[in-house]
Amino acid sequence: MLTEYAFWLLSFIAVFSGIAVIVSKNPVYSVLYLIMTFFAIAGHYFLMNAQFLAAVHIIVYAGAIMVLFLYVIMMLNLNSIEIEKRSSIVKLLAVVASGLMLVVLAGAVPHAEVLIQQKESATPAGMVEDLGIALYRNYLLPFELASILFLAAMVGAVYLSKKNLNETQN
Amino acid sequence: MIALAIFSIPLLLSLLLFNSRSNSNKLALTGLMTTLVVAIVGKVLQSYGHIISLDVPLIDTIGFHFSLILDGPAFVMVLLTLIAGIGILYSIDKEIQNANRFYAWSMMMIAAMLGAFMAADALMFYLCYEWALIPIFFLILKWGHGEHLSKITMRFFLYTLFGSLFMMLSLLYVHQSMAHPTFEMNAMWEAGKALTAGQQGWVFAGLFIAFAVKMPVFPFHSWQPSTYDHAPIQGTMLLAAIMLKMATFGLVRWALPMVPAGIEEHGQWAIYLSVISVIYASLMALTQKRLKLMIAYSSVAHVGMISAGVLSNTDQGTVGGLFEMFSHGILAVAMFAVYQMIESRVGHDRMNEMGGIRTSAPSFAFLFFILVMGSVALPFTSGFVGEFLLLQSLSNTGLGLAALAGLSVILGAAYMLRGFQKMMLGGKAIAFSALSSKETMILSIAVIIVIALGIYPNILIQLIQNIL
Amino acid sequence: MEKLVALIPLFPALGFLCITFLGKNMSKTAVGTLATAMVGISFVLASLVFSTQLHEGHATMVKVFDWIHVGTFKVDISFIVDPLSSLYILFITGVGSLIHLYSIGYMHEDEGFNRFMSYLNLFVFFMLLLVLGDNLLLLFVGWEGVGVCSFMLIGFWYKDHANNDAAKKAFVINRIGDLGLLLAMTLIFIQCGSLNYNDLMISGGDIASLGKWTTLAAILLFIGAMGKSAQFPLHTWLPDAMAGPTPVSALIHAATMVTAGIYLVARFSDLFAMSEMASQVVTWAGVITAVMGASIALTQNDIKKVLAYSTVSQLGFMFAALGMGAYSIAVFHVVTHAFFKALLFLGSGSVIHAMGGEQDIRRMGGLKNHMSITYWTFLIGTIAIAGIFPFAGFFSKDQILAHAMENNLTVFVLLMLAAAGTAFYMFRMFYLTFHGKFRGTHEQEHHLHESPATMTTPLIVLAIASTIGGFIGFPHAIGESLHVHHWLDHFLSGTVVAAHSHLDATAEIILALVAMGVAGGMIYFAYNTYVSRGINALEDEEINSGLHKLLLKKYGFDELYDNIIRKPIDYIASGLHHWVEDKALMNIVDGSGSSVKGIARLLQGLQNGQIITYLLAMIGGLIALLFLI
Amino acid sequence: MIILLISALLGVALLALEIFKLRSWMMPLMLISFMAILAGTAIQWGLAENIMNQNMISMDAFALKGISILTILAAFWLVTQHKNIQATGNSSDLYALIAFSFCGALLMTNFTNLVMLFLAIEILSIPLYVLAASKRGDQLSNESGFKYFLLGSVASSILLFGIALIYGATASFDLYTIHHFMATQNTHPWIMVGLVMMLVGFAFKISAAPFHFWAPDVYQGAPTPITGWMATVVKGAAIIGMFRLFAGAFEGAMSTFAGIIAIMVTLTLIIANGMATLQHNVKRMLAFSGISHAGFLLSTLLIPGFASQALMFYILGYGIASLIAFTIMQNVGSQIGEELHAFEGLAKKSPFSAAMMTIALLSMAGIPPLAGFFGKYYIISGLMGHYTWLTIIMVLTSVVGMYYYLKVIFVMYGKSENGASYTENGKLYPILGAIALLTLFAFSAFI
Amino acid sequence: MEILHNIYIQHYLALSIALFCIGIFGLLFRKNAIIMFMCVELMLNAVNIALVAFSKMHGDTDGQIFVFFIMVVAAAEVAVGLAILMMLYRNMHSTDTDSLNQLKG
Repeated sequence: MLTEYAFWLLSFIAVFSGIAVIVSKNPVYSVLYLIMTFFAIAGHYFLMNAQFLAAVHIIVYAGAIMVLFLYVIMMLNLNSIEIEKRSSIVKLLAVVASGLMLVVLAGAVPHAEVLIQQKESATPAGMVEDLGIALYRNYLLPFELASILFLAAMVGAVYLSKKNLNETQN
Repeated sequence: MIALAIFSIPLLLSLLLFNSRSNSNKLALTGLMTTLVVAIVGKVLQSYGHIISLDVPLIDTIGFHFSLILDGPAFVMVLLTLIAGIGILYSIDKEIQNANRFYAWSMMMIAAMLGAFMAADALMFYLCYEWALIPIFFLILKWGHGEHLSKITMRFFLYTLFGSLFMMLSLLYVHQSMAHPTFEMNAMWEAGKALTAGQQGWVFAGLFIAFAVKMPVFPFHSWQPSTYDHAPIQGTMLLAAIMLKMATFGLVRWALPMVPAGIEEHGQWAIYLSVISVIYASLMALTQKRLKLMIAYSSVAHVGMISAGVLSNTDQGTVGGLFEMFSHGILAVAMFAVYQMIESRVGHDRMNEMGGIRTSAPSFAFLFFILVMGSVALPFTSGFVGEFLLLQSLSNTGLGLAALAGLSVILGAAYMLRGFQKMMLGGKAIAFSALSSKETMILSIAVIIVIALGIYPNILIQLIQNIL
Repeated sequence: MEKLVALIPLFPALGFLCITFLGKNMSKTAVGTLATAMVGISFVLASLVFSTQLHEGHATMVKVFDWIHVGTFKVDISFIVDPLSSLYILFITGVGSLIHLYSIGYMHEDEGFNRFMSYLNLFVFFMLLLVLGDNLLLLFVGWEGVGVCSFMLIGFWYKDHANNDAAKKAFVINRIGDLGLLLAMTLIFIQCGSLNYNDLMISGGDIASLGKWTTLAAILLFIGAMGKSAQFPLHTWLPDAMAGPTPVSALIHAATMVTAGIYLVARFSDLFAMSEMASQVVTWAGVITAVMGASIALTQNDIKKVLAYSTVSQLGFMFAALGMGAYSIAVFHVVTHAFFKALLFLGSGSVIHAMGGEQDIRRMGGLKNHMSITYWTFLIGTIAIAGIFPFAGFFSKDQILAHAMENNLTVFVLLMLAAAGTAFYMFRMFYLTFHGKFRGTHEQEHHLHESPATMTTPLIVLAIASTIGGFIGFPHAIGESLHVHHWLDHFLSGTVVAAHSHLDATAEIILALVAMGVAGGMIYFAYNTYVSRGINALEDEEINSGLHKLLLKKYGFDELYDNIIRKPIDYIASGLHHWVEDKALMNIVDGSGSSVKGIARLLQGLQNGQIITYLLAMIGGLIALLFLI
Repeated sequence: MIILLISALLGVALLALEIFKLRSWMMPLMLISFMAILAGTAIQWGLAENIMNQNMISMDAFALKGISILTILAAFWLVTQHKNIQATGNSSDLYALIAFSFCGALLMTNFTNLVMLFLAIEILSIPLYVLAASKRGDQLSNESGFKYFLLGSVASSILLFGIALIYGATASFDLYTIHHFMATQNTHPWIMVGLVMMLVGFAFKISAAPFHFWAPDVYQGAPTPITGWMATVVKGAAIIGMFRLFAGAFEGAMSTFAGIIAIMVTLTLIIANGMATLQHNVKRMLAFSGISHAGFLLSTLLIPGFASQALMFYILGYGIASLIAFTIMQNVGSQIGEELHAFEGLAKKSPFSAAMMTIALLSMAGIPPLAGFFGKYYIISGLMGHYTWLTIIMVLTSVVGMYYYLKVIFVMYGKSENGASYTENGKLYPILGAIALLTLFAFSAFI
Repeated sequence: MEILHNIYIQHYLALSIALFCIGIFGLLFRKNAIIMFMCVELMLNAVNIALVAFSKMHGDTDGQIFVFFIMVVAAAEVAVGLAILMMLYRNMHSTDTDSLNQLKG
């Protein structure tokens, strides 16, 4: 029962702060609301017995990504720059489009109720050792490739950020 | 192998010409004459049982063969291509810029057309049919004249491409209907005949649109007059004398044997269209004030007749069609050569502003008159044999249709003679220097061919009917 | 002997080639002699052939070479020798060589002499092909060939566009007829499977398999004949064709080419005999033409125009005869007509020659004193055409009238009228030309002279022929006692459908007397008007009477055709050119291009560079796809 | 495996070369690597199909074909663009990024697991976001990089959601498992929605309408060598991946999707060809032309039996022609300009460049006997009889396509002349010439 | 943390869909590039939730592994994206996406 309540509460927080991300005028607030959403999502992971994932989630998202966001916002001094000029027709279209999207996707939710925990696996999934085994055995190749990805992103980010030392302008 | 030689001599020569600097005229002419000799020798050898055709499987999965044959119809068209080609290249009367390229493109076009005529593989035919567009495109673009040249070239190119793509669809439709798809000629014929009449009708529609654009047949002809007008004169000759024959030849070689039932049951509209085209083009020719355009429209009228006669699907139609193709090819070269002679001397081709050329150049007038007579299908000229056979064939479809198409006999006489009268006759004698020996030669040979084939057409007819 | 027939057309052809290619280095005399000789040799050969036919009288085919062999379609260059063709070649070469001879004198001064002679030779060649061909297609070759020669000769003096227009008109109108002939050929081939006379009629009789198409085929053939023989309504070219030199008018537009239509119908008499309706059409076309031609001729003042309408009218007689089934009589009239009409034309040529090119009879008069040979020969021709016994015209015309009386009284009356008119206008012209005072200028008067011997010799020969030519076809009444009646009829019976008059001798004689009486009355009337009272024909602007004007304007056919055919065609053509060719088709072609661009411009609005638009499109696309599933 | 290893290490090695100041070794190293990959493919070809590494990748025939085609294109790109890349002064970074993206492209050909697919797409794309923006001082380049990045990550999200749904339905990321599942059960709503979302993700990558809007902007803004890379290798990799996924794993569900794909193909052909007629910027025109080719590529999914040969052939033919065009485009663009009139009189200034461009354009237009024709031929003949109406649309839009290709040819060979001088990159002669010949006669290669 | 009672897969799916749609809404609604990036993150997290829920449903770890990779990619994307944004800001002095419209037509 407790978990049930927790589910509803966390869901509410996630959705609420998700909307708040969008409607906040100040980007810094948006970032903070987004962090709140992430915490709520981490809670969900916890509920679903994915504790390790929840921890990683907090570390990566709240700890790294959002700090990066915040850092950029601060550096660019974006606190109060934005004045919304979206025409109302675009706003309307945004509402209509996302609303339709919601309706259509909701249609995909099966009517038959499927309990989330259908199978009880022998070893409880979500524990560190299970994940470790899967990651380093079955998913070793993607894991290695992820490093390539990171390397690429790193090179790219550095390239874009460094001063033009030897670039011939134009 | 001789078939391959016929195809490849002009092609290799074209590549050579792109890189040569001098004497391109002689080189090209010699090459074409060699090819002509090779073709004739080949045909003679063939009659003694030598195998001169070629069949090399190129892409097995789709049954594409590099396959050339030299049966009667193909040989006649090859003859036309080479003879007309020689005439066309010989008729060049002034310095051309970048002459070697001009000849190279012309030779490449001739090679492509030879390929189309000799092809015994539908894809090969299609490839050559399209490929021939590229050289003429450059010929018009680089050596043409006039203000809207690029617009006109564009219209020409796109229009003909538009048509021929439908041919590809039709050929593919037949091709995919086979259990073991191949483009080989006889297999395509059989596969086409195996379709239902309705399907054949659609296949024919696709083919006919392609051919109708190229020939051209009303209402697909609107690219033609302006293109003929602005192309360099040799380009116009290549177009009128040989290139449009690919379309009429296509009717004979591909449409008729492949989809006879489609034509019979669902293709009569094409005959009607062709007949309309005959009359329409004749009327248009009647309104023209310029010689070149008049010749252009008269060409449309003739081709409409070929199309109508051939589609009536009788022996006379097929043979007459091929005969008329040959005859019209020769006449077209000669008529445009006449245009060139007049234009280069008078400076324009507005018929109303000329007159009395006969007084200054009687022998020119004489030769021109015979050509005019050939063009209006006077008996004992080659034009008559072809048109009569076509008309004979067409009246199998309907005597009324034949009567309508026959109106071109009257209208043709009207506009041709009017043009002749305005330019050649009358009291006003404009200055007109006598023909050079080269010009006389071109016209005389054309006249001799026209009359010889009129008096003894059987030589060509037997060739056409020779199925080897 | 029949094998020689292949040579007959060859000689004129050789003549043509020689003069065309070698004539530059030859003197005029040499050219003239050569041309005449070539036709003369043909005449000799034709006489030989004819004489064999006199004995044997059946058809022989002489094949020269294969011509067009396509599937079942087989046509050869092959000649037929039978009474009809041998008769035709005889008078073609005969009259032809005389006219060649005449031309040497007549055209001597002309710079285009060589050209003229070569064309004449070419014409004879094609004319011989026309009558000798053993199939319709070869006939058609000659048919069109003579048309072209006619075109070249009418427009011989090409520097004057009036001549060229006349030539063009002749050619184009002829082509209308030719189309009929072409279609007839295709129809006959489709139905009967052959174009050879032999298969169709002589030995095969395949013509019968035309079935329900018989009438159509006959009428199509007749349309061909109409064009060539200037029958109503395709007659308008012939008077204009007088623009050519006079020997041309004599040879082509009187004696030979225009009678090709009669040859055609006579050749296909089997076919026409099968179709009552077609025969009616032929008859009535002939009658209308006869009457119309005669009536127009009454008012014409150009000496050659009068003769031209007279020709039209006489051709009408012949077709009327054909329509009534009197095929051999029509051919008879062709022959006699060839003689006297050639004579008249050549005579008029002699007159024109003397007058220095003047052709208006109102400017002539009293010429008989200056040129007696011309006068007398012309008189013989005039009497012959008027139908006075025993000159040639009498016999042939009389038999046509006899047939008409037997068959259809209306036709008879109309033909009688035409015959009366003929007598009047011929003598009107004759008197105005040769009698009375000279009405031309002084210079012309001084210039007057008799023509040279090359011109008068043919006149004399033709005058003799016109006098006795009629004897080959005595009617019953006269010939019975001599056992030579209807000789021609018998001669031709193997070829054309024979049709004897069943009038008895008395009736024939009465008819002949009546006809002669009418003619005589008319001659007197003309004499009275133009000689006794010395009245000259009215100048154009003096004419008040409506009918007279109408006749002078030839019933306005030229204007009518101009308005109902030429102008509408021009109008339609230029309309099509403007609206369809330049506007509609161009707009469709170019418009399809710009409509592609137009559609693209609409789409270009979406490609506005705004990320939001792209995002919306993406999400919208996703939603749409989800809906589609 | 060795193939992937080479490609993955190539980028690292390039970075190392920069450290040791051995820039001049980069291009040879890359070429050698490409050759090695080709050699590896050839060796692998001889072996039987083997699935490696816990069902993550499979070097089957399709994959090997894809790898070799992409490698050929990449090598060709390298030799034609080397000089331009060098001229930027940042060749090490750019080459490293190219190498990473090439690694991603290769992964797109042989994945057998959705995880691999996802990583491949990202490894392919993330360097590209940077590359598109790599002209750092240029606002257009910045804009193009940003647009590509933002829209690209949205597309990735959509793709991921699709993957999640499919995982939900099939309980696996393994393509073989998914294939078995779909063969029996393909109307599950999660699968339906998931497939549509994956389709959208891929449609974005190959720029099929209506998910193509980014392409012209990005192609135009990005430096021309990068545009060439995106238009050929990247697009080829994306469609190969898509084909592998949809024609392989999702085969069972394709019947439901055929209609949608046909509509997308139609829209793509019409929009791309129509828009291209309006362009004055040749680079942008080539971008639209690239979109229209994406329509053809996409339509291979409709061919019964999924003609992978047609696809491969088309990619190769289009890729080579397109690279030739972009090379000439780059030469002209950097010296005179990218607008249409910059090409005026090119035939006189440099007949070779003009001829190469003409051959490339005609091949793209599908004029026989160039390779582009055969590419179109295989597709159309495959569709004929099943999607006849689509072939007619293809034919009609090809005519429109011909129009704008011809426009360039007209300008090059026409009579007007802009005064600008032009020197051609002489070293390209043999390479371009040889490749153009390949384009001409390639048609027997891959059959 | 044990068994989730009365919570069905569609609950989590609904949550995931809701967050996904919120992300889309935000993308369309806002034009500040930073906020749009955040919305993309939101969408990625929506996917994560769905994956974890399915993983739980199926009782295997694949889904969770996938989430790891998504996180990796998200981090990489953010790094690159922000770098592009910084550069853009250096050149244009704005993060307003509407001003990015030089490339069009």
